Amino acid sequence: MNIEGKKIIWKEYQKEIAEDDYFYVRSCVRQSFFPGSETTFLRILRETLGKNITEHPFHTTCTGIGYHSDIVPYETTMTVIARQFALMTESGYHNYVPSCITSFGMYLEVLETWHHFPEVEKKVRELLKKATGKEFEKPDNLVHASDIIYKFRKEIAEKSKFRLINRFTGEPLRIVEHIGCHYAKMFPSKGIGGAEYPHVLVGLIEEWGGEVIDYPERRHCCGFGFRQYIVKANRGYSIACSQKKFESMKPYRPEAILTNCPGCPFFFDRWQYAISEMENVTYGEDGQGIPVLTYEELAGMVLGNDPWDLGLQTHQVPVEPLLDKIGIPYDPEKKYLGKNGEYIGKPAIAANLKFCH
Amino acid sequence: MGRLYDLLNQDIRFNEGLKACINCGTCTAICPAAEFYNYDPRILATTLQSRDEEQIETLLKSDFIWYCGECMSCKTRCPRGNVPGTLISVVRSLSQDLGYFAESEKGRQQLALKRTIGEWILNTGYCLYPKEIELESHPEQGPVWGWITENLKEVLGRFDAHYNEEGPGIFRKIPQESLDELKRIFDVTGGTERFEKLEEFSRLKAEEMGKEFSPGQKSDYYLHVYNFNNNKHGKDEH
Amino acid sequence: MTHFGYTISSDRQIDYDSNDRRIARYLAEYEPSFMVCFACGTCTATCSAGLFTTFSLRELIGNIKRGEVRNLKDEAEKCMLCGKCQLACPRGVNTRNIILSIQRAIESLEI
Amino acid sequence: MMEKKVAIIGGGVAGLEAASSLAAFGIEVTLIEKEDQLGGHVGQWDRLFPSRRPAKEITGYLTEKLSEKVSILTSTEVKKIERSGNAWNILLNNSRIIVADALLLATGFDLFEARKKEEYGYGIYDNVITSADLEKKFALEGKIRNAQGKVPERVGFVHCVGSRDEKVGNLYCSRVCCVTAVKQAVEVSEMITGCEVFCFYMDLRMFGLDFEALYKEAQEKWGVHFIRGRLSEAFENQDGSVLVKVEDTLAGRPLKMKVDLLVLMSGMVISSGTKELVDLLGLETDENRFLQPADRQLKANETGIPGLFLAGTCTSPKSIDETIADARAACIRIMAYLNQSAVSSQ
Repeated sequence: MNIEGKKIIWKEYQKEIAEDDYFYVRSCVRQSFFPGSETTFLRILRETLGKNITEHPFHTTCTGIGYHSDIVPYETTMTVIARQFALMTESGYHNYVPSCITSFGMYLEVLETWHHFPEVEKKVRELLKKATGKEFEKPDNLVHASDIIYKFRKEIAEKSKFRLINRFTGEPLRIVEHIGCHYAKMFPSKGIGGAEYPHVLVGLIEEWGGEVIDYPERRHCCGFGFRQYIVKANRGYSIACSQKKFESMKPYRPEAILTNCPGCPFFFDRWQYAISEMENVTYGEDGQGIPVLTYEELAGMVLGNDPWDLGLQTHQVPVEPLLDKIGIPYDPEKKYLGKNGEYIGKPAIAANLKFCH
Repeated sequence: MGRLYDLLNQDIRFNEGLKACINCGTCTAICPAAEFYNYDPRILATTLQSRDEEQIETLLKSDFIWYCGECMSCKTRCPRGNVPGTLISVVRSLSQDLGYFAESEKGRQQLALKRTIGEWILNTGYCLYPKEIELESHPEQGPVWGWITENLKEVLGRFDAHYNEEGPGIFRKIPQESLDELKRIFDVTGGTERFEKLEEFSRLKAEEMGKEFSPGQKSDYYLHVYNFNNNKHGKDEH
Repeated sequence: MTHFGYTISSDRQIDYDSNDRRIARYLAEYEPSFMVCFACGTCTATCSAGLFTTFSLRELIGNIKRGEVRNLKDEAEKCMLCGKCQLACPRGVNTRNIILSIQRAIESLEI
Repeated sequence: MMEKKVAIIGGGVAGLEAASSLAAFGIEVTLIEKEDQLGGHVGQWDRLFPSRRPAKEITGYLTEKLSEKVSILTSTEVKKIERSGNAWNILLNNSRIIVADALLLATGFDLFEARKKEEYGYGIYDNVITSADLEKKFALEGKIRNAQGKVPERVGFVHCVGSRDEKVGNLYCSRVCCVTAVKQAVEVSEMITGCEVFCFYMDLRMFGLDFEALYKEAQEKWGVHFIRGRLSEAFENQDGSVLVKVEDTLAGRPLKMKVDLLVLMSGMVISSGTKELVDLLGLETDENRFLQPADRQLKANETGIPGLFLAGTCTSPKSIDETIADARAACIRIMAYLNQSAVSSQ
């Protein structure tokens, strides 16, 4: 593989990312399954990078999962999105940063629709006014939260306490990255690195000392498929997609999977468990699975945040083996503590996927 | 030009999604749904392109239109700028408006989506709500998730969450005024109407199938559409 | 073990790396006109057996080339060897000998 | 008629043919070529479809026909062109000025930059090459090895790379790639016994008289496989082989396979030299960025500018025989123009 060829493409797909003053919008899936990640993101921006980022308590879901399950009409979603923009406008912000990739794709799609059909934008403004009395301006800058970490990857590297290097061998950690489909597949020019060779996570891994592994099914969807996971009868599709990716990356012996979409890491984490239960197959070393990380978690790790503040205890696939390799200290006694530091009990042990207590 | 085709054409996304398909199969080659289901986005495009009312009606009543996962991988590749993934959204909308969704196994699942995602949106302001993701309906969530949901307030509390409380933060309680706004948006944009249609056509289908139908996630009909799979959607029955 | 209520779907890709393409190679050797079929469908359009069965020589040849040979024997037996397709074929494919060779291939390759 | 002068920009097949044809009419011709040798793309090619004759036969014949009436300027670029009265003043990079009564653009095509089809990984995956790269292997190495030095056991040819593709802004068919793929498929089969060769096509455009016979030979004699479906993506495997994904549209199912070498049939696009002249002369181009003649049927070699003519693939993709015919047609229009202006100036 010739990295120079990729570099040419990476140069062609760069985009403007605002410097400061961000309006942050949360992800339903991220909050549910990796709650520590969003907290980490805000902490890094505010404390490590000294940026101003705000969140409006009245903001809601963008309805993206409902839209892509087709129970929510496009006009409804467009108007809910208009309401989110109105909250940004009211707060005096112009740089909109969704935490969710489905949302990011929705916003791009809606803005594109309004660009091509100004009469639709006009109608949505009327509908929003009618329903809520609100008015809005469109964002000057709309990027995904991972784009911001990408933009400041060098600053994070400068302040980092750990490199993505196996301290026992001195070798860079082998990491595969997975980009949420709606990050760039719909609008390649809106993704850093484009749709085919996105650079948004590759840039983080390389800057922080790791080695990126490219494998044949890299571009394949994780299998969420909205209705294909949410309805139990369809989950055979969803798990099969992730399994296809695990089988494809297996020969490369990846030591971690890095993701930028809220849903994908959750599926990679849980489906490894489900496959181990169904077929007694585990990926990764010693039956411990391949740890799955969000970009916020990885940033927090290299910055030396306490792993339990990052929320690594909410993963089904244990992350401790990876922490050990990098040399990140952690206190196993503190893994299962509640918010006030009291012990709240441990999860049960899975049958085949090894776990660290 | 026939009736159903006209209705599809009223959706602004229809013309954006379907220019002129040349049947090259670029979409199908990388479509995850085509990999695991008897699905073919190329056939979707050519069927719609045919403008054949009978074929389109059959399509709207079939399992076929419910296989797509809307990952939009097809959009990146099409040499003609078509978007089968968006066309799916257009045909699914019409299938729901006309009640045709209730004629297929996969289509009937729309009720389950409305009763979960749809109601969570309006009741909580979130598409997902962790206390609703139970291990019984989501066994793949595994023991760690079991531990999280048993200790939700404690676990979320470690990450500065304001679970079910006012102010910003993870799973903060979204104020009633905001939920009211959301509901009014649904009312004026057709969202509420879509939900009502999903309920009504599902109720009629439940009657026809002789299955008990009531609100929530426990009725026979709900559990049937949520769990049932005739296993005739993929390779073995091809 | 946890009861999940669903199983992992199998993929339906045509996999040239694992499919059994021995019959295709056999036919290419013993009835080379097998290779010049360009899938126009003239044979299927004129096929007598196709009128009352699902038989399609075009599809059969395609599937053999792909190495998708499940039910091949049953499929080939639907052909009545009437030979109309051979008259119609614009590329001079020896269709009757293809059918006969398929049966020989199944026997000699012990498929 | 006084001795007339014609300048031709581009020393490929069209420029060479036009130069000798005009010289045969007694015209004094200046042939300007930016490369250090004549022959254009054909000069770089090994053998030609459909007969597989050596490309050198064509360039050799065309070059030999050039008489002393043709002055050849290789490694020469055009800097500026001015119309003064009925004459063209052409300023070259060596500061020389050529004065001509008529100017013929025969600036040819460029191969589509295959890396722009990012999903195929040209320039990234070691075993993804173009048809031009393969032709170089034929000409220079006389054998086929992949990047790992392995004799390929399976080779794939991808039709329509950069052609018939709105994603890259090219709506047209490049005409010659289908038959070139079949020719190269035959050659690979000939060179490597037992190598499986696959062509991935949407439809095979075998328009030439002998093309269909070559296609049949490829199937019957060489066992080349044809799969109907446009390649969607390629990916590199750990061993350097390439995993391709395509729909077999005759089966209606996705297909995958591993190939040791993947050959992209790059189409034709407007050449960079032509683009420069578009700017210098303010020429019109069509929606596919080729030069727009005054009328594609009736005035295919003429422009809206008196004394300015077009020939060859700068106006649209063409095969060699079409290019030669087009160059001759352009000469007739040039001669008619020169005669007419000679009459009117008397």
